[in-house]
Amino acid sequence: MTIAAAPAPSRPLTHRLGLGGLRRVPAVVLIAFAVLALALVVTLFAQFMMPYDYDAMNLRARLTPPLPWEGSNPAHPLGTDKLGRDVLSRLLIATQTSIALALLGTIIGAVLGTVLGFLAAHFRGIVDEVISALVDFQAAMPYFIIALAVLAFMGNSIVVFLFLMAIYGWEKYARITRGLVLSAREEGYARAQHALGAGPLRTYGIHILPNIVSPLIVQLTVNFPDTILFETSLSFLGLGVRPPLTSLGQMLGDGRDYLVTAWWLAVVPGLTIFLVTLAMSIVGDFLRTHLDPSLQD
Amino acid sequence: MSVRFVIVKLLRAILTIWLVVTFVFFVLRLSGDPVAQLLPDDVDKQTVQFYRELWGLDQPVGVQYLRYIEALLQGDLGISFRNNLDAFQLVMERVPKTALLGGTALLFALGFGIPLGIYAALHRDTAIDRAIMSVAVFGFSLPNFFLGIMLILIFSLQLRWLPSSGSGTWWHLLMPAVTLGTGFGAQIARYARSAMIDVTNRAYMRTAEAKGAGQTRKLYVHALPNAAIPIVTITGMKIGELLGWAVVTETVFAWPGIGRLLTSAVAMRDLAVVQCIMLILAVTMVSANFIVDLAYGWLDPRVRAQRQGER
Amino acid sequence: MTALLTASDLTRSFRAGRKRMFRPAPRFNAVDGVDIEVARGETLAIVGESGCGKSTLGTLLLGLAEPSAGRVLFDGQPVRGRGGDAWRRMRRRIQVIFQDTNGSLDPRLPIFAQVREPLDIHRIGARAERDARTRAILGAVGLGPHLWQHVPGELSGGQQQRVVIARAAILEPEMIVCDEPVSALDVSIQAQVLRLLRQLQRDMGLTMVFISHDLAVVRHVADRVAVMYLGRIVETGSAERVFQAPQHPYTQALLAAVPVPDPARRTARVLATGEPPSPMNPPPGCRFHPRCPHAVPRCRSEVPALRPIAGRETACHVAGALDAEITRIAAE
Amino acid sequence: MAPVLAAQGLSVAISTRDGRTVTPVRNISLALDAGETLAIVGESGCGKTMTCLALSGLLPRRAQVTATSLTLAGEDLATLDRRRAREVRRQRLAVVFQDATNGLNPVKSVGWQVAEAVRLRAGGSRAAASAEAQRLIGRVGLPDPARIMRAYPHQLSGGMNQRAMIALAVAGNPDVLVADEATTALDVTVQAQILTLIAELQREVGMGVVFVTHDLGIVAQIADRVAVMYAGRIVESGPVGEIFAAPRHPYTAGLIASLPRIDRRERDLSVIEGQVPPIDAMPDGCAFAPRCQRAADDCRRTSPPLARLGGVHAACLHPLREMA
Repeated sequence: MTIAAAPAPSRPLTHRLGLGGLRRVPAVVLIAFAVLALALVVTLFAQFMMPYDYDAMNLRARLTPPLPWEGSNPAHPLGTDKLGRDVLSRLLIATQTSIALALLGTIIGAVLGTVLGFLAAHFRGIVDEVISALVDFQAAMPYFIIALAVLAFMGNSIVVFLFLMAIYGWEKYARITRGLVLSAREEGYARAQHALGAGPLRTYGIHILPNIVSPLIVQLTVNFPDTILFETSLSFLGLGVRPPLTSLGQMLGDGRDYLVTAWWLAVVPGLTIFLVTLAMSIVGDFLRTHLDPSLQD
Repeated sequence: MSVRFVIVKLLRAILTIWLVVTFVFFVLRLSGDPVAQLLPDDVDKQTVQFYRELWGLDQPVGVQYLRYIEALLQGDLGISFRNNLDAFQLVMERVPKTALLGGTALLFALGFGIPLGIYAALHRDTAIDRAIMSVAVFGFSLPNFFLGIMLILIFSLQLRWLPSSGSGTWWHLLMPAVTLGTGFGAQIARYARSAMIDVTNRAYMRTAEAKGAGQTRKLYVHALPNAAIPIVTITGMKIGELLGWAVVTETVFAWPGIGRLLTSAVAMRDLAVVQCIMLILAVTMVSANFIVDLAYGWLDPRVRAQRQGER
Repeated sequence: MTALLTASDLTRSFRAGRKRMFRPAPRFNAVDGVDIEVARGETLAIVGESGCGKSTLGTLLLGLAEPSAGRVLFDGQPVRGRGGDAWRRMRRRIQVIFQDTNGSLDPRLPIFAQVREPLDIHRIGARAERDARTRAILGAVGLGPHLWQHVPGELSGGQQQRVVIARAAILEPEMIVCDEPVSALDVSIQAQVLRLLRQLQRDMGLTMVFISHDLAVVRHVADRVAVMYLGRIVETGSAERVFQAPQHPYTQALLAAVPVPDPARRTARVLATGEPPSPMNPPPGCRFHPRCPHAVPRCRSEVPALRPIAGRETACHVAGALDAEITRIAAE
Repeated sequence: MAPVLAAQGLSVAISTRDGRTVTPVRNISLALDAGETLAIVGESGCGKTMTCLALSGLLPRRAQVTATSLTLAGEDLATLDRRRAREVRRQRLAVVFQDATNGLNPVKSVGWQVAEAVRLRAGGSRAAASAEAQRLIGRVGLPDPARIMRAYPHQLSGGMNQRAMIALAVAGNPDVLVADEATTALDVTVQAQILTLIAELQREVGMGVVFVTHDLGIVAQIADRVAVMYAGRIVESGPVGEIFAAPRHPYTAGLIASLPRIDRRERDLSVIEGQVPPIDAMPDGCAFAPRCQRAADDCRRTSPPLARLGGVHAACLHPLREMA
C-alpha cells in the first residue's frame, strides 16, 4: 500500500548523516550507551582504577562476601575469592581483557570479511566462486566446536585465540559487502559512475564504501555480543583465556566450583557479561532501526 | 525433486564433511605429541615408542592421514587412547543424551519462539509487542552458562527443587533444556516476528482481505505458509550454534552427552574420540541442512519448480 | 548528413539459465544482429515492449558493455576505446541518462557535488571554474540554490531527473543516450522534463538516442524511430512515416493498442493476440509470427530481413504485399 | 435508478508514526451506476489509491475513514458495524490491483486462489468452486485452464497473472469492480487485451467499474464519467466527453494539454510548472493555486467547493470558459 509518498521536506544535517531523531533516544538506549561507555573506560583504564593488584593474594581474607552481605569488608566491595584476591580488581582486569579481545577479534573479522566481500564482487568469476564457497562452508560447520578443539590442542596461545575469534563471523561481513557492492555495480550509482568515465578506485572509495559503511557498522554491533559470548564461553570451559591472565568467562568458570560457598564469584562476572551483551544488543537494535531500516533480518 | 538435485546436495554434503574431518585431523596432529600428554612423566622411552607405534603416531602425517581416511571409509573410527575402547561406540553411547537435550531445547525454543513472535507481529507497536520483544532481547543476551548457573543457584541450592547435575529423570532434563532453549527461542521469536511483519505487508495479503477472508483464514491459510519459509531457514542455519551451546550447557549441568565427552577428550588429547565427535557433529549439521532443503521444497513451490528444472 | 554513430551487426548474448555439468550453458541473444546509424543532431528513438532488448542495445551503443558480435563506431572511432585514456575521452563525448534515477545517484552525496563530479573525474578546469559551471548547469535545469546541498532522497522524482540530466550535460557531450528518462514521472512533471531535454538539445546541438516504451512520448521527441521486437529491429524510418502508416504488423498492433486521450476517437484495438514469448526461447522464423494476424507459412521458417517498403525499412515477408493489396483495393 | 455505489463526504485520515495526522483524501463524493465505468484520474499522491482502498474497506486500522454516507447495493456501509460491512463488501465488491504477480499468494496454486474467491463470495462445495474456478480461468482468456489451475503465480507472466486476478475478482458476479492501476505494469499490447476483457466482463455481468488510473488515454478510451483528483480532492467531474472537450478546471486543462499524443505530433507541450504540494504542507485555499496561472488572491484564501458548471462539476473560483 502506498501512503502518499510526498517529497521529503528539507532536513537538518544530522538527519542527512542518518542520525535522524537522535534527540528522541529512549531512556533504555541511553542507559545502554552509558553501560558501554563505562565498559570502554574500564577497558582503557582498568590498571588505574583497580584498588589492588588483581593477582595480589591475601590468604587471611579469603572468600569475603560482597558489600551488603553479612561478614563483608568495605575494603573489598565485591568480596574476595578463594585466594583472598579482590574481586573488584579482578573484575576490572577481566572486563578489560574480554572487551579488548572481542573488539580486536570483531574488527579483524570485519576488515577481513569486508575486503574479501569487495574482492568477490569486484573480480567475480573464480575469485567470487572461491570466496562464496568459503562463506558457505563457514556457515555450514559447527565453528564453536571446531574452535574448541583447535584451542585445546594448540594450547595456551592468545594469538591462536584471537585468530579464532577473528575468523568467527567474518563471513557475515563478506556476504553483506558482496551483496551491497554487487547491487551498486549492477544497477546503481556505480554503473552511472562507470558511464561518466570514473575509474574503479574512485567509484569504490568515494561512492560505494561510504554507502555501505552504515550497514557494516550495524552488523558490527550485532556481531559484537556474539563475539563476547564466543570468548567467554571458551574461557568458561577453560580453553580461552587461562591463568595468570583472566577474563570474564574464566572468572565465571572458576567461580562455578564455589557456588555453594561463594556464589558471588560466579554471579559478579556473569552479571557483567550479561550487562555488556544486553547493552550492546539494545544499542545494536537502536542503530539498526535508525541507521539502516533496509537491513531487517 | 530431481535426481540431479539430490546428487548435487549429496556431493556438497560429503565435501563439507570431508573438509571438516581433514581440517580437524591436521590441526590435531600439528599440535604436539599426544602420547606425552597421556602417559605419566616418568615413563621410559621404550614405552613411549611402544604407544607411538601402537597408535601409528610414528608415521609421517601424510601416511597417518591416508590410513585414517582408509579406515574411515571402512567404518573404523579408531580406538580411544584412554581406555582402548572403540571410539565410535564410546561416542554413540552418549549421542542419545545429547539428542534428548538438544531436541527438547529445540522444541522448547520453537514452541515458545514462533507463537510469541507471531503474536508480537500481529500486535505490532503495542505494549504487548514491546514486552515480548524486550523479553527476547534479554533472552538472547543472557549467556547460557550464566543462566544455567543462576538456575542452579536458585532452584537447586536455594529452593532445592531440582537436581543441579546429572541425568536420569525428567527433572534432570528440565533446567538444561530451558538453559539451552532460551537464547535460541528468543532469536526465533525475533525472526518469526520480522518474517510475519514482512508477510502481512505483502500485496497478496491485501488480495485475501479483498476476497473477504476472515482474520483466522488470513493468518493460517495465507500468512503462515509464507512466513514459515524464512523461519525454517533460520532454524536450519542456527543448528550449528545450538550444538556449540549444547557443549557449554552439558558442562554446566554435568549432563553426560557428547559435549561433556568432547571437553574431557580434548583435555586428554584423545585423538580418535575427538575426531569421531567432529565427524558426528558434521554429519548432524549436514543432515539438518538437508532436512531444511527438503522442507523448502515442500513449503515453497518456487523452489520446487527450480529443482524440477523448470524456468 | 553524416552518421555520428554507426553500429553494425550488433549482437549481445547472455547465459540463459544455469550451467549444467558437461554441457555449455544455453545462450540467448538479447540483441540479435542490429544495424543502426544516428546522424549528428537528430533524435533516434528505440521503442519496444519489455524484454525486447532496447536497454541492452542502449548499453552497447554507449560502449558500456562488450558486444558478442559486431561493433559500434562513434565519429569513426570504436566506442569502447582501448586503454583508460581513450575510454575516458569517449566518456566526455557520449553521456547517458538511466532509467532508475534514484538508483543512479549516490544516496549520500549532496547533489551539487554529484553534478560537479564529472568535471572532477575528467580534471576539467580549476576548482572555482568547476563550481561556476556546476552552478550554471543547475540553474539551466531549473534547480534553485536552496536545493544544492540536499541529498537525492530529499528531492522529488522530477527534481532527481533534473539532477541526472545536469550531470550528463555538464561535460557538454555530443550525444546522450536516454533510457526511459520520463517513464517514472507523472504527466505534468514528464512534460517539464521533456521540455528541458528539448531545450538542451537545441542549445547544445545534441544528438540523442531515446529509448522508451511510451509511443506517445516517442512520437513527441523522435526524428527517426526503430521498433524492436525480441532483440531485432522490425521497422525503422522517419517518425512521421512510421507513426502515420506503420507497415510491420507488430508496429501496427503497438500503435493500435495505445489509448488515445480523446473520447471521441475510441480506437484502441487488439491487433496482436497473446503476449511476447520469453526472449530466451524465441520462435523460429519471424519472431512475431505466433501473434501475427497476417502470418503465412513462410513466416514460420524464414527470418525476414529489413527491406525498404513505403519509404522506411520493414522486416516482414507480407508487409509489401499487404501494402500493394491495399493500394490495389483502393485503386479499384 | 439508484447508484450501485455512492459516497458522500468521504475522507481518509492517517496518523503517522510520529504522531501527526495527514488527510490524503478530503471530503469527496462519488456515484457509480450499474454497468457504468467511472474513472478516477490523477497524479501520484493525489489520493486516488487511498480513495479506492477506502471504498473497498482495505485501509489499515490506523487510517480513519469517515463519510456522510457510503452506500453499496442499497446498504449504507457507514452505519453498519465493521463485520457486517465486510460481509456486504465481500458479496458485492471486488478489487483488482496493479501488481498481479505480487498480489497472488506465491505458495498457493492459481486454481486454489480463484476457487477460494468463489467459495468466499458464493459459497458451495469445494468441487463446485473448483469447477467454477476453471470456467472463470477459461473465460478470462487463459489458455489450457486445467493446466493453469495447477500453476503457481511465478510460473505465469504478468499479463496472465492479471487475468487470473480478474478471474478471482469477477467470481460470484460482484456488483462493483474497483480496478486500481490494473494495467499500469503491463506492456501496451497486453494492456489493450486486458482493457477489452474488463469491458466484456462488465457487459456480461452488468457490474459497475471504478477504474483508478494516471493515464488519460485509458480514461478517454473506457470511461463513461471521470473524476479528476488533485491533492486529496476531486477538482472536476463529469461525463468523459465534456471533460475532454471543454475542461473547466485549469488543472484538468493543463493535464490534457501536457500529454504527448500518439495521434499527432506537437512541437511543444504546454507545461504545468511546479509540483504537487507535500501532503503535510497543504496551502490554505485552493491546493492548485501555487501552480495555477489564473490564481488570484481569493484562491489563496478560500478552498473552492465543487460546483455545477454546465455539464460538469468543477472546484474552481475562476473556471475556464466553455470552449467552442
